[in-house]
Amino acid sequence: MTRYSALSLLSQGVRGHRGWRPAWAKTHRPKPAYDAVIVGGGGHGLATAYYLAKTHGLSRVAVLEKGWIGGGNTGRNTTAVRSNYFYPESVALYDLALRLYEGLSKELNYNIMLSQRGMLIAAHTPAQMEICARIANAMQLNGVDGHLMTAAEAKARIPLLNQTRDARFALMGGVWQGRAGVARHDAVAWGYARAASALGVDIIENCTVTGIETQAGAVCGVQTNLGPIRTGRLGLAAAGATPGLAAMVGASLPIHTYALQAFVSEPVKPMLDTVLLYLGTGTYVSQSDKGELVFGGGLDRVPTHGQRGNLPAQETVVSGLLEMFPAFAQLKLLRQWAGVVDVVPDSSPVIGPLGPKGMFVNCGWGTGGFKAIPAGGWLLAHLLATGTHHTISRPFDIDRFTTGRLIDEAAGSGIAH
Amino acid sequence: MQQFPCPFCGLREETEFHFAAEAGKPRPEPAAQVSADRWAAYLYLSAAPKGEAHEIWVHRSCGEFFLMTRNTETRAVLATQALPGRAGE
Amino acid sequence: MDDRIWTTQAPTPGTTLTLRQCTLECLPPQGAALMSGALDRALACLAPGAPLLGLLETQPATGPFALRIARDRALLCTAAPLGQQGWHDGWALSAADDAYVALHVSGPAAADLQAACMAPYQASPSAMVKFAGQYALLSRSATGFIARVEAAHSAEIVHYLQMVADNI
Amino acid sequence: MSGWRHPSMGHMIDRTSPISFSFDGTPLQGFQGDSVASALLAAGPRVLGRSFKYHRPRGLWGMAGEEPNAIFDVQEQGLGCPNQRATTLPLRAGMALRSVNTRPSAQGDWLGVMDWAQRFLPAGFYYKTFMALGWMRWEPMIRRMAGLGRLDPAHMPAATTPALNALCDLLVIGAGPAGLAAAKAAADQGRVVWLLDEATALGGSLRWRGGEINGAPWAEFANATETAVLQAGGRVLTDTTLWGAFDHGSYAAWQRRANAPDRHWRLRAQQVILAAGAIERPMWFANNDLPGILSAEAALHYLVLYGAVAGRRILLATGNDASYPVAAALAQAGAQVILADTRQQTPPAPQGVRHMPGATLSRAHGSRAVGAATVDGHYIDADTILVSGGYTPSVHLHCQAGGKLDWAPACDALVPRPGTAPMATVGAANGAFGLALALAQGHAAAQGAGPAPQATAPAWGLAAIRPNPQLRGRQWIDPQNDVTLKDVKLAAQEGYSAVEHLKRYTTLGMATDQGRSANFAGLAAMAALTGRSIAQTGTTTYRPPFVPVPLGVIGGLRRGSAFDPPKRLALEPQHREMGARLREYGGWLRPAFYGTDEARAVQSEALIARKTVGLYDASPLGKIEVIGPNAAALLDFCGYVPMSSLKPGRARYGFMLAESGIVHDDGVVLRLDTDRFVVSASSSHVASVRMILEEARQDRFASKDVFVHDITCNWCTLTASGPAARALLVQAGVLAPGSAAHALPHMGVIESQWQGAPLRLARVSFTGDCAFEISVPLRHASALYTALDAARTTLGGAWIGLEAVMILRAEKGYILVGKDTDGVTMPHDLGWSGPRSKRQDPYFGDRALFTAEAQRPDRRQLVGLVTPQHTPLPTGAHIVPNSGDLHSLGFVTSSYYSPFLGRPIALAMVNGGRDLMGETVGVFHLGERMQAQICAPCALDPKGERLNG
Repeated sequence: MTRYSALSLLSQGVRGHRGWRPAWAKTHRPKPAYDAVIVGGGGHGLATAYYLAKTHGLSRVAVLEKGWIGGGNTGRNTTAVRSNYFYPESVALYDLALRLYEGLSKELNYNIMLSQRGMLIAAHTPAQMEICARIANAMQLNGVDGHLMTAAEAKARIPLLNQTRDARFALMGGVWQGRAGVARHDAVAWGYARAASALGVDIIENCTVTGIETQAGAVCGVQTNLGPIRTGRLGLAAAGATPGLAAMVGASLPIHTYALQAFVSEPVKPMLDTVLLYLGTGTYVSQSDKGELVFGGGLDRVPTHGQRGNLPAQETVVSGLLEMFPAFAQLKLLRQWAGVVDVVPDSSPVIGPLGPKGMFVNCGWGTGGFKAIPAGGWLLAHLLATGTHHTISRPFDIDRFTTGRLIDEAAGSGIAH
Repeated sequence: MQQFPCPFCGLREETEFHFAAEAGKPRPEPAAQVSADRWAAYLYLSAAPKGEAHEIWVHRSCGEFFLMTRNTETRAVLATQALPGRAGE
Repeated sequence: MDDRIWTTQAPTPGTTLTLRQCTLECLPPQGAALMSGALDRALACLAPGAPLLGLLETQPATGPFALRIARDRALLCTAAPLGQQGWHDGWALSAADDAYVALHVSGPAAADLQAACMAPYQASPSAMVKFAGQYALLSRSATGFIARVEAAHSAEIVHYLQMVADNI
Repeated sequence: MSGWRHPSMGHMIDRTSPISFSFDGTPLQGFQGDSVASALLAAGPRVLGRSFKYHRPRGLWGMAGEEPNAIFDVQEQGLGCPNQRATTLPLRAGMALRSVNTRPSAQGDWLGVMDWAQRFLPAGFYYKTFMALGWMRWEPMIRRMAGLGRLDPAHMPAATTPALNALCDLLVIGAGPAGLAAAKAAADQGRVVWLLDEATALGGSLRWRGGEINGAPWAEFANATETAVLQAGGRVLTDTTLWGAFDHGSYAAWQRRANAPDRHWRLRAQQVILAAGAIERPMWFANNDLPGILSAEAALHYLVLYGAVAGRRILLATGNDASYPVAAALAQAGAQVILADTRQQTPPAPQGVRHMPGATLSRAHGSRAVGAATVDGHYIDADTILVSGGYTPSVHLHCQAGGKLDWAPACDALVPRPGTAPMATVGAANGAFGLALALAQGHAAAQGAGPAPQATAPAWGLAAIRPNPQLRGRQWIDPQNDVTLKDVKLAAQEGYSAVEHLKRYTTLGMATDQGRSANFAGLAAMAALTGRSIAQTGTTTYRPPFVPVPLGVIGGLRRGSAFDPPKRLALEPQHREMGARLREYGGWLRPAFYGTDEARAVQSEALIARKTVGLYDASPLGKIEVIGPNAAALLDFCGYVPMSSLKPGRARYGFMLAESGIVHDDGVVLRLDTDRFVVSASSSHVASVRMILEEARQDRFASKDVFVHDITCNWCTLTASGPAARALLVQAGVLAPGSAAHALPHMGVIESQWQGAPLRLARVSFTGDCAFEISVPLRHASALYTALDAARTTLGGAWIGLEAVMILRAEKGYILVGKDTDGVTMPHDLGWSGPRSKRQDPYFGDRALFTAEAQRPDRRQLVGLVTPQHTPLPTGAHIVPNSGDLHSLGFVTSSYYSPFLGRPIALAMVNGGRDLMGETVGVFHLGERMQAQICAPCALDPKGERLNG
């Protein structure tokens, strides 16, 4: 693997860039057997493979991706990373992810462009401010940087916010996390793929799993369009496709799938330096390094597996954005897309064993999977390697739906993920 | 903008509807005899099929709950049907 | 804290607003009741001969009529409040005389205002639709359309209709 | 400066109305009717902007939405608007155009030095560097360099775009020859046709290419079509872009109107015909990005419509017949034209044109603009190069609607596969190049009667033209985003060969022209590099919007109070008159307090309510009637506290749970009669409570025997609370002393009359004092207000806002669902465990109250807090151990200063709180730890003596 650096870029520049190798090796035919097989070549699956190889020393690992890597929700989100959560279990999970993100560019030798520009959850009523105080305190108690921001502080930081007296929602302040921010989503997938590939992981694109083989209640392999693969350890990290995979072994998940749209405006010079979520409108927005506004809001309310958005949600999100920033009405919508998100009743992920022995899932991230990629991969790798939960993933086991110990952030904080 | 056929009102736009549940899940009773697993399956587990799905929806305009069969991928509506005993009213 | 200014006001019953290319009349309150169950029997008892109207059907110029909401529910509109609330062996009645405000839009731009507030439905047994983002009962008059909107929404819906008329 | 204005051509412009404008500070002149692009072409400079990465000079390329380069920040009447595309912007007097991405101007951009470093800045270079000091160190510099135009912070465009819904029999997208033929065929049969076109006039390419239809000038056919469409009740919308195809046959269009606000159309149609035409491809040769290189089709467009001639010494490089009329027209207009065609077999050369068959353009020369070219090794002097690399059908909407594409070698393009989308594609959009073919396809798709309109123009011949990897020099694929053929090669070499990877890695096709100038070449190059066909390589997914659409158009009128509008009280004018400050509570706009000094007003109102009487507007309280023989059974199933045992004329407090056992709502149920109840849902839960009742009614009960009526909006409810409440009602004439109503006990309900109005009185209390809820139909609200207010004045009572009510209920330990409870709170956490332990019958949420989690003794439970301090504890503070390790044990949910008790009061949810009575705990807020003692939630009158007044 050619090391990426300013120096290598210079030397390759002189040589016409002929020396760059493929970022990850293309495996067109899977081997007959692997120590572990991961279904889903998104961020979570690739990170799982990387940590299996890197941390747990497994050398024969395959990632099976039915399309092209990073093409699902990893490449279809608004790239926010944050750990401004309420419950200690959530904070432990998402702050693990954020801490891993903080060192990821160097670890992978791939610039994921982590921009910790801070995020504000903005409140508009005394009741919302009280909830923000509850969250800020929870974050501080959990050892995460949370700050209760006043209206004046928020207005100084985001001067373009609607401050007219006929604004639908007056700004009262909110919760601020300075370490939150955005990262380049594709780079996360590619970076993990490149690093995993360098450690010998096989990344097999255009490979669809058509069946899961079991023997005596344990996983023994998968059937794919490229033939059978033997393995005793199977990790599912396939977001909205997970229920279909689970159904192959007769298992069910507490998942409904919805389309979540994201939007991009034409690029303009820098004018918004933070990530902002407005509780009143439900719209969130940041400005990319390229200058485009990247924004989104609520789900399209019809359960679906189709990666398409519809007008009602678009109109709501866009009108919400303009209500927050009237000056943005100068801009045009350039692109729009939708991802299929796997929504769980308590809006927390499902991580842990499912169905036959040796099979583990990492799914149910809903609208917030991108920010958790390093942790999701790290924890699934731990499960696959050791067969047991890490303490951070234990609360997210599917058994919580039986015990009733849900981790309902939206319910606990009044704020959705 | 999707359109769904309410069994009583006819075709209406998606904004008038609300997804209620996957169909075919009778409520387990009495509570004292329902195991935790059975309750969890009733309350939380779903098939979320890619393709044909049988669901209960409500048309909020008229308040009618009804059965709808759709393809969750193509979004084609395949059939709708009033709840048993409702259609004749 | 900064409280916002709320300038929109509910329309006064019986008044008419002149908008661009149309007029918006807030009809004076009369009688209305939610009626459920055996609608034919209820109508025969309360307002014999009154028609049961679906979406955007024309209201009679005089006399009672009912706007159908659901398979088994309708809003009976009468000249004056009825009484007779409660259970009547097969049907139920609740006074809703003031629950809805009737907004009558007429004039050349009425069709455009309608198009700006609701989907272009051709016909439906139920008169209840999403109108300007809220649920409302839609019927037709000789000169335009009538939207019965929940009283609490009337201020903002009138404001919305004004905005549409100004920009149509 | 090579463009010039022809003395007579250009029917769009009015030469008697010159218009002044400026570009990068230089004053220029155009005419009324010009587009910004045509005015600049005829009069202006060639370098109109700079590219994104290398700051290479950029000039005008196209004529519509495919334009990647001519983009400006436009100042008009003191307000700016960024990223306006010259090709689609009408010229207006006084416009000040500022090039984007340039310092200080397009002509003299000092960041042009970036081009010298280009070899070190290939595709995706940023993924390989900027890691050493952390990305944040470099990001501000990168961000400043990126971005196109500048937002004007002072410019806040008003919300003026209504969204209009419409339905028609046939929607025709595009009014070129194919679209016109389709519209006419359908309208002639009486079908309601909507004919849409992006341009300001009908005709599509006929407008500049001309032609005869049925032996007469094409305009006659266009006029006849318009007449037929209008006569059949259809509409013709020009300046209207259909930008999105969505599910179930719905479409969105953006209509631009002169001197009137834009419109947003949501359209549905029985049948849809796509006739969106085709877009000319660029050609790939060294320095193909230089200003002065234009699309040949665009050059003809500017010449015919605006009299704007692209140059004087023109090289036209092509591989298809469509360029021949272009060469002919330009030569006729007086330009010197050389026509280089890659084919040996070509149509005859037009008169006055130097013809070079079998000749390939390999390089353009010039520093900031074209000065010459190399064709087959010959140096050719030219101030302008027009190119035609073929045509790409505009299949976007077909693909947005789910349609698939097939490779059609005859037209060298991907064309719609019939039957894969709910629309028919005709004409050039279908790869049918040539007038006669377009007319025939349009006519057939609309099931036209009789023969199709006739034309003599034949189909075009064409040769495939591709980027040539062997050619020396840089060939631009995406001119705005600075993606060259080398970048595509690098992407392939590094494994980013899937089209989506190519797009994302190189940013190819992600510019504001949405890939119109770039995608085909990128695709073709990747196909060649990987040894696959174009069909195998595939395309990126087509999604709305078809062109960039102003956010204001999509956002519509839903701004200010029209965004998620709150409900309004009938007595709002009276409350305002009394100085109420209005705030939103549970979706309703309600008085928060009366006066200007919030802290003082709230305390004073709460105190008066305890000492004499407080009046508040409780109209938002839900009134859901449940009627019928099955009513009690329905309420028993849906509620936690059984209501079947309630006696008529009485009320009972209860909860409604979610099936997960969580408290969804609380409130009082009134039983008016054996088979008639009223559920007083809390204001924000009326709709959801009604749905829970409806679902159970329809799914579980004989739905003919119980009905649910939400008549919340019918009633005005005013609540009088306090020791003088009964006196107030007597004084107002609502209660007659000695009457049954006067003797109404706590939790009693009675229906009666007041001044001829139906009146409902309920003795229910949210304050712990003797309280009456007085309800009348809205039309009597004002009279009730007047009567009560007069009595209030006499008795020294006060109108109290919701903030004071919050204090009163918190003094009693009464909860507010959603504030004191959250998404894990069960009724036994609030001390209501009776039904859970006693009920055997099924009820909503029953089983969930017995999960392992629900049975844990250390669940968060409702408690009160006493603080030694004088100031209330902060709501949102967490309960922590009194000393030692900091971790959360719960949180403060409600906290106020009680003026009546003269001390702060608070409610909290605390882990195992009921077992901690009397214990001291820590209270953590924003880094500070205070102390408090856990106590019962009720701080006032625990025995409830005040309820009796």
